[in-house]
Amino acid sequence: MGRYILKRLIWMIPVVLGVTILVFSIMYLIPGDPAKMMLSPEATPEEIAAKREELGLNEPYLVRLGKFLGGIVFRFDFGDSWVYNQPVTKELLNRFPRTLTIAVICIGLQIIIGIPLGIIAAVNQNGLGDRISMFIALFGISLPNFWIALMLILFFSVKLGWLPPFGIDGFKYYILPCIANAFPGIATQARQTRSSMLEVIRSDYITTARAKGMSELQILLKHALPNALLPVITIIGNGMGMLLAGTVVIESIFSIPGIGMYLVGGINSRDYNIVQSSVIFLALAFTFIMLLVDLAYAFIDPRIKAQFARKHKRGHHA
Amino acid sequence: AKEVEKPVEEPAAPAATEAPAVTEAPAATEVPAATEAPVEELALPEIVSIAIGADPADLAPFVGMSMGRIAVLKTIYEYLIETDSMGGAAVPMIAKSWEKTGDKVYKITIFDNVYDSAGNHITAADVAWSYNTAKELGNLRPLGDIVSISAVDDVTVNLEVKSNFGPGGLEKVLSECPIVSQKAYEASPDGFATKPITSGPYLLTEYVPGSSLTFERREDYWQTDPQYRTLFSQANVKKIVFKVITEAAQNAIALETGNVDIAAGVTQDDLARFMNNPAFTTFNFLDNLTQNLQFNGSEGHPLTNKELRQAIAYAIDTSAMCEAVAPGACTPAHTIGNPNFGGYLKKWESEPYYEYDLEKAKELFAASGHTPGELTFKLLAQNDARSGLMAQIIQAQLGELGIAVEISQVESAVYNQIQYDPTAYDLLLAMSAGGDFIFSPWQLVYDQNRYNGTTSNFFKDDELQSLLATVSSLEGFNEANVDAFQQYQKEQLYAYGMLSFNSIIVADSGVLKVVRDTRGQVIPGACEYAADFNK
Amino acid sequence: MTALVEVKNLKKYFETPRGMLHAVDDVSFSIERGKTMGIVGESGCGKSTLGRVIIHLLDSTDGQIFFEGKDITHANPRQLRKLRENMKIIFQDPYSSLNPRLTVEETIKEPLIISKKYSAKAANDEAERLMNMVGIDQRLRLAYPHELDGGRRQRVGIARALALNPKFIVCDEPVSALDVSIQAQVLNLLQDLQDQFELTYMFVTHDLSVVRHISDDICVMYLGKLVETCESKELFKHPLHPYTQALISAVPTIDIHHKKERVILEGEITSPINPKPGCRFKKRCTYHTTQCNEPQHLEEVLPRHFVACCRVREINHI
Amino acid sequence: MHNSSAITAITQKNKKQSQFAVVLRRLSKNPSAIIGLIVVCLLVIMAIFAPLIAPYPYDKQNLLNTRKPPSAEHIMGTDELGRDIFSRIVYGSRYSLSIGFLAVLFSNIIGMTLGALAGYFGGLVDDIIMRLIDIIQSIPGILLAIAISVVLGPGFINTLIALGFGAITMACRLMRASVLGIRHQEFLEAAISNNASTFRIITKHVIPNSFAPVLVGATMSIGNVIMSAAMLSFIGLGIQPPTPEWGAMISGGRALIRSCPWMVTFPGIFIMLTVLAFNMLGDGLRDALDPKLKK
Amino acid sequence: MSNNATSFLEVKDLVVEYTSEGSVIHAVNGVSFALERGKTFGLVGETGAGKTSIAKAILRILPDPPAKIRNGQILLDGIDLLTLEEKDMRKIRGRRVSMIFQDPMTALNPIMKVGKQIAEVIKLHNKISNKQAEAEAGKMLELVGIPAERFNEYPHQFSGGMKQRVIIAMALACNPELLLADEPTTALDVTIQAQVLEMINKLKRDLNTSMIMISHNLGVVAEICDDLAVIYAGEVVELGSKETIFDRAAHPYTVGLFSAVPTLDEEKERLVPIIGLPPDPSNLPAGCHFHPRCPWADEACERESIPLREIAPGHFCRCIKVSAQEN
Ligand SMILES: Nc1ncnc2c1ncn2[C@@H]1O[C@H](COP(=O)(O)OP(=O)(O)OP(=O)(O)O)[C@@H](O)[C@H]1O
Ligand SMILES: Nc1ncnc2c1ncn2[C@@H]1O[C@H](COP(=O)(O)OP(=O)(O)OP(=O)(O)O)[C@@H](O)[C@H]1O
Ligand SMILES: [Mg+2]
Ligand SMILES: [Mg+2]
Repeated sequence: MGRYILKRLIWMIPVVLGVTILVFSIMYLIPGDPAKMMLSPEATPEEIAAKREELGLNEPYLVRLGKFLGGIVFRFDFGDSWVYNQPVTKELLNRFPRTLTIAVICIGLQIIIGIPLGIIAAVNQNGLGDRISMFIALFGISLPNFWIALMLILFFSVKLGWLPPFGIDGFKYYILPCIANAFPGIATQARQTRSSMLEVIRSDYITTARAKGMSELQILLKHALPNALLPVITIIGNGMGMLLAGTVVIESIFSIPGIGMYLVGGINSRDYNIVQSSVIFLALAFTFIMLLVDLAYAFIDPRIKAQFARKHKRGHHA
Repeated sequence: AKEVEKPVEEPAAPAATEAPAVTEAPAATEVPAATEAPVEELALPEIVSIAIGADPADLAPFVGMSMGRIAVLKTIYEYLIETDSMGGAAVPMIAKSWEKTGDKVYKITIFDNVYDSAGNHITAADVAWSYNTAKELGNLRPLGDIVSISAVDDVTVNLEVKSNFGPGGLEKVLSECPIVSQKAYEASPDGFATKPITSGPYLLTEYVPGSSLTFERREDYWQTDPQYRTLFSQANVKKIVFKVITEAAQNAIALETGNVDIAAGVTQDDLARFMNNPAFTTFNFLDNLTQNLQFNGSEGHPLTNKELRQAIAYAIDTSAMCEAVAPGACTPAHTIGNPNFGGYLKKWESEPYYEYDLEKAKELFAASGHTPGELTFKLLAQNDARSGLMAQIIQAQLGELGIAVEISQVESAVYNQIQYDPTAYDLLLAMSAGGDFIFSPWQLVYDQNRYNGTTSNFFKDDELQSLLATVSSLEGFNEANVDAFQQYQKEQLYAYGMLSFNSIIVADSGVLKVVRDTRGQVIPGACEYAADFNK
Repeated sequence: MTALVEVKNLKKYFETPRGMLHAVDDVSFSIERGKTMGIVGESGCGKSTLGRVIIHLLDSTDGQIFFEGKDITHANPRQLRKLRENMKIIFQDPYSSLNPRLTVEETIKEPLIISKKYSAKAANDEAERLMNMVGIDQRLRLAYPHELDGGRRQRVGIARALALNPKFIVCDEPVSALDVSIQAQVLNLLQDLQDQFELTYMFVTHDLSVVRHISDDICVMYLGKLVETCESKELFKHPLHPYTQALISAVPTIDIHHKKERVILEGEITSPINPKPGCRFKKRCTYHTTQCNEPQHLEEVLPRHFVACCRVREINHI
Repeated sequence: MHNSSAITAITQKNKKQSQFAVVLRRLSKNPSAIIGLIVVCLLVIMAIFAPLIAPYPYDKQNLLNTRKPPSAEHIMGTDELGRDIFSRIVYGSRYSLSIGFLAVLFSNIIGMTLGALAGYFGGLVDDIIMRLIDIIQSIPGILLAIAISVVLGPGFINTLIALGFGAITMACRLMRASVLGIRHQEFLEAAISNNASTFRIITKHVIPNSFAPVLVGATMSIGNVIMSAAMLSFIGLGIQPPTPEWGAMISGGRALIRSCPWMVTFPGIFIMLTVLAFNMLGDGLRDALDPKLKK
Repeated sequence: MSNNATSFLEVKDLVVEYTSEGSVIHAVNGVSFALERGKTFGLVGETGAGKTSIAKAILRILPDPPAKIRNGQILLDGIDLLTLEEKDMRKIRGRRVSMIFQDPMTALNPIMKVGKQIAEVIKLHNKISNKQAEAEAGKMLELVGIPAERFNEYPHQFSGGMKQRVIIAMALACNPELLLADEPTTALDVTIQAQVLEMINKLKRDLNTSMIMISHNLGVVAEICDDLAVIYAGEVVELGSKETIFDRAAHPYTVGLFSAVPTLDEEKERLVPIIGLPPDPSNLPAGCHFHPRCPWADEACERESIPLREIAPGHFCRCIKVSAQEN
């Protein structure tokens, strides 16, 4: 198992490197001059040129890429933000926990709401429970998240005054953004759970369990659910990407200084280091979560675990 | 519902031409309504929260301007002087007085009791150092005009500049650079980026990047002389919290939920509700932004034809546009620049300025030698909602003339880049701001010295340039010259001023008066609060 | 008369995470024109792999394959094209062996079209002839596989294999998935076709009754190895290898009056991955001694009766 | 062979029709899929006949009649420029649907090809393609969209590409999984043994049989893309005005969500309807195409 | 059918239908048979004949929907299982009646330890601790010839034959009175099949369990059963003791079956297949369901449904062409 994890971690290198080069090239190609963005509109061409020189923007593509990669690899230094005039890494570490918190809470919501919805639907296939749960689920993916966010704010903050409408200053502040952001995830989760549950319910070992004399509830909890969870876990991993992307919008609506806002701000001001490093950070987080998902998968499914173990053994032979 | 119509900043008459050669600290600028020092500490309101539209990001003193920094800098830093209204006279801050001592040479005397919050004595040496550092970093544009600046003694600084200043030029230089203690700055691990130490009346106690800034009133503020306590040295509230709100619709919500007390970014549509709500007061200010339409004047371009430009201007209904894009917070412009700029002439408003007249537009269009359907123009605009609306109105109205318009809305980084590319647009929807005097937005568009010998929109007109040189010089800045320039630019119409906007600030009704700096940003310490505010 | 198909020391190893899987290991035999060679053995012993290697669906690892006396082991693509017109395969699973998106006619016509030997019209006529030959109604020309029952599907598979008049057909358990009543129909069809066109079959199955019924000669495989081969009648009369004996005795018989002696195999099945040299059956063999750890070779124990067992003579008192 | 009357009668029928008919028959038994299908059809009809349905031109401004709530003349009210929202929505269906449809088409063609190659060839090809997909997936979709629309500039086609790009990964993964599922089916071997070329095998045997899940995924992606278009407009990118794309309408009006709720609500409802309909259809298709239900 | 009043299990007029895409599939059409204690009853028939449906109906584990038991009685020691409360039925499942499933590959929960799966049923029906249940389960594993050390392994670590043994162990764990074995060896290789059959036989003898053995393999039935019924299209077409049917098969379908299979014992130059195909269960032919494939059929066979007749003592046949004297 350890070897497998190691191998997966090593596989992350080409992916993250690819992401780095890709995002670097995107920023290189994007029109918009960071020097101009930094200086006031009255700046003269000479001043702009001087700034470009200072920022190292006049060097050729490969030299810049090389320096950037070198910085990351040798010093774990993503460079300084031009707007914030500070090491990007520091700010990222500041902001990342907020984004991550939102993402994690969203995933939590997704699990504790989406999965039961899916189960209800599957158990009452084609019944009322199914219809209602699936309608809720479909609803969730049919509304833009910013719209949901604004509606939630109007209702819970303005009308009822229960929750703060923006900012980040304690647990209460996470509730609305997380709900707004979790909606599509909940929906996807519910649907996925339903279909994988339906598949499992039809399988032979469920009949076996029934033939043992177990009650439907026991069967559901002990046999059906654990098996149905497998494909559901994959969704959680994939949904992470969507969640992280969704936070860009959510953070801006709720004025949450997370990585999404940082990234969008970075794009707007052409602060290359911010953009590059945020994306790399997100990519790292994403690949890492995917790894965790795979491990969780293995944890639940002995068949997969066995595969890992085998690979492990083979490693010893070799 | 209280509504305070407040074109406060009276346009300074171009009489200001007797520009301050020597400016003793004006005994009484009309400003400080709160000249009497706060009698009792306890009477002050505890806390006021203000919404700002963007994160200042970097609080360091010598960094370039950004949306977020504008909003808070005046609360953080102190400068040599401040201009407390557009085109108005400068008031002393750290500098007690300033005078011209020779050709291109000035002498500035500062107060001898300036201390920052860490107790550092700020001397002339710190002033010179601040200026030199900022100049070297190159982020603060006007400092480029300085040849040298040096301390003479503890309280005197010598300033030498490249050329003699026009109206407001010196003030611009003196009010541009935050003055900080060299010692404190050098001791700071991050160059004041997150924990600035300044001499201002408020002390930054907490900064959550991207979210909020908290300031607390200093008990030991150095400027104890009420006479010198300018707008910017006021401290009418114990604690100020700036909250970053990026989504416009959230401003109203923040006010209604009591999360902020003052917000400037409330959308037009939320405004109506606040006007009808006794719990809030709305303050209506003239802004310093003018929306104008610039024509591409590069050689051989159809828009080098004056009739065509005029035809376009006549075809655009600016009053209707006002109603559509910002009802109640906008007026049709009569030049490029707002009525609150120094030197603006009231009479222009009664002169014709291409008021909507489709017939005339069609005549001129025909005279320009073009036929309907023949022209397709690309209209470049930024990608904010308001620009989008204006662009669409222009598109529709030019459609009436038979000119097809393709709208290209791009994000600001791209806009800033391609704005100076003659192939990027035919029509440019531009926003001009500029300094305190009416000629500064003009300079931004027309000054051919800035843009490789053409106006920013590629026209070449020596007469225009000489008129501009005259009006922006110290000697030439008078009513007659200002008017002459206006008439000339109006006739040539290289750029068409369309709308000037008001900015509307909504505040809790406990905020009695909102005070803003010349860039239109609220100065919370100087605002006036009801006795029971926030109690 | 020379053999139509001959294999010599044929090997096929698969690389798996756990090591080399010896699916077919050193197998030699030959099939004469117009005859049927039955291949029996339990699941996973390499029967299908053997068939696939012979018709070049899989590359062999080692050894030689002759067709009509020519060594075709390393046929180049041009030869392969020709070869594949002469060697066909009929699959076990009538469900997965037909492309569900192609009609009966399209499936049967595919080899004709690919060969470019038929005009569109001629291909239609030929398809009609093939359908008649295998007994599929013309009205089913445009039917899709899912509309057919297993027997008919298998007939479509047979018709496809008969296109272009092949000489040799590998029948990979063509009747295992069919019901007894249908099974007999298909077996009869295969026999009729053989008589009519002098086809040569390699008939892979694990059903001993079927193989006895249809084959002229039989190979018994165990874990990739050929353990016994001889004429069909001979094999059932005198099974010599202990495995063959167990196999034959294990078949439940419908003769309720004569209980026969059962050889129940015990012991675990050797893994086909990196197997040790020596007899692969020894762990389950009641007769095994240390001799069995030596590699076993096919020997002609009785005339034209080959067995790979070092103790075969002792056991059978020959 | 003997014709038993017990055998399901299979009558002569037109080629290709039957499978389609089977799917359609299954669909028709699924009320929510039918509703989805009907709504999609209605939307398409609305898009095609927009000029006949819309009471006003979509860009007809009336600056004297802005921000009017729904009334008899303007059943969904007017926007900031006095344009009829209903007409804009009707015309907008053209852009929103075609953005959704074309972006998904674009992404699915690329994604399917990549997925089919990866699944069919496996090994190094698979590794390279999948790492590429990993890379694309690791970059937040919105950044990709922003980057692409900034690099290419705004505009219909570019927005389309920007939105489609993110959907490639899903199509690719679905296709690959699906191909892996049939990779070892015997009919592929049969094709090889019939001398079919790799190209023929992939186009004639692999893709048609692994297409179903991708198709289902695609119907759902259409909804996602329309939603992402809205998100892109939220950031100020995307389609240029005065094109009445729904996403742009909803995000343009969001500042007026309280004073002029109709400006946001109606396009919102239409986006919701569309996404809902495509998802319902997709769900139904998934069931109808489910091979397990096949006899 | 037996008139024996002392029958342990009696299935009477069982009718099971499935609804699929609007059409009704007549899977089981009035099946009746009886089984004595300690005996093994065989159900033989082709795919889709309705064998599994009968077994699942007895345990009442048919998937509903689509399956519905339309009619009939299933008397276990005189108690009609079909009228029991679900709660009471649960006490019978796994305890008094248990089932071995057709496909060992899928009948075990892939992510649960095999030992646990056996212990589960023991725990369910006995008031004992987990520990005891697990010890019991270990014993059961040993009983079916799997070392108890493998308790903690997962199904994927077992071969097909071993999985089938686990299922058997599970079915026998609570000493059921009735074992429903649904093609327990079909998925297995012959050598393994022999092992499993041997074991079932032995266990049955030792525990004196009654059993219903479902198979389409006549050989398997011959090995194990005492009595058997041949099922065609959801109906019993022939019923009797093993000897009766193997020696004196009467029904044309049964006769056809025997001549269609190749055997190891006799040389057949050519098989005699039953012509045609099994009927579509949603659209059964009128009259005798077998008539379209029957070599003896005439109009009379198409007209009305044919009753099951006793053509010889204990030998029942559903064919009008078969006269009692013939046998
Ligand atoms: N492509 C492959 N990769 C790895 N191993 C394979 C592959 N194909 C077959 N094998 C292995 O080779 C061995 C022989 O397989 P093969 O399919 O030839 O057996 P078989 O005798 O046909 O079995 P069955 O009766 O189940 O069809 C098995 O252990 C199988 O797992
Ligand atoms: N879940 C179901 N839905 C619809 N029809 C079904 C279902 N299960 C079984 N059937 C139908 O009921 C009939 C009887 O099925 P059953 O499984 O009882 O047959 P069987 O004799 O056990 O066949 P096999 O030998 O294949 O196991 C068949 O026609 C089958 O198609
Ligand atoms: Mg095989
Ligand atoms: Mg069955």
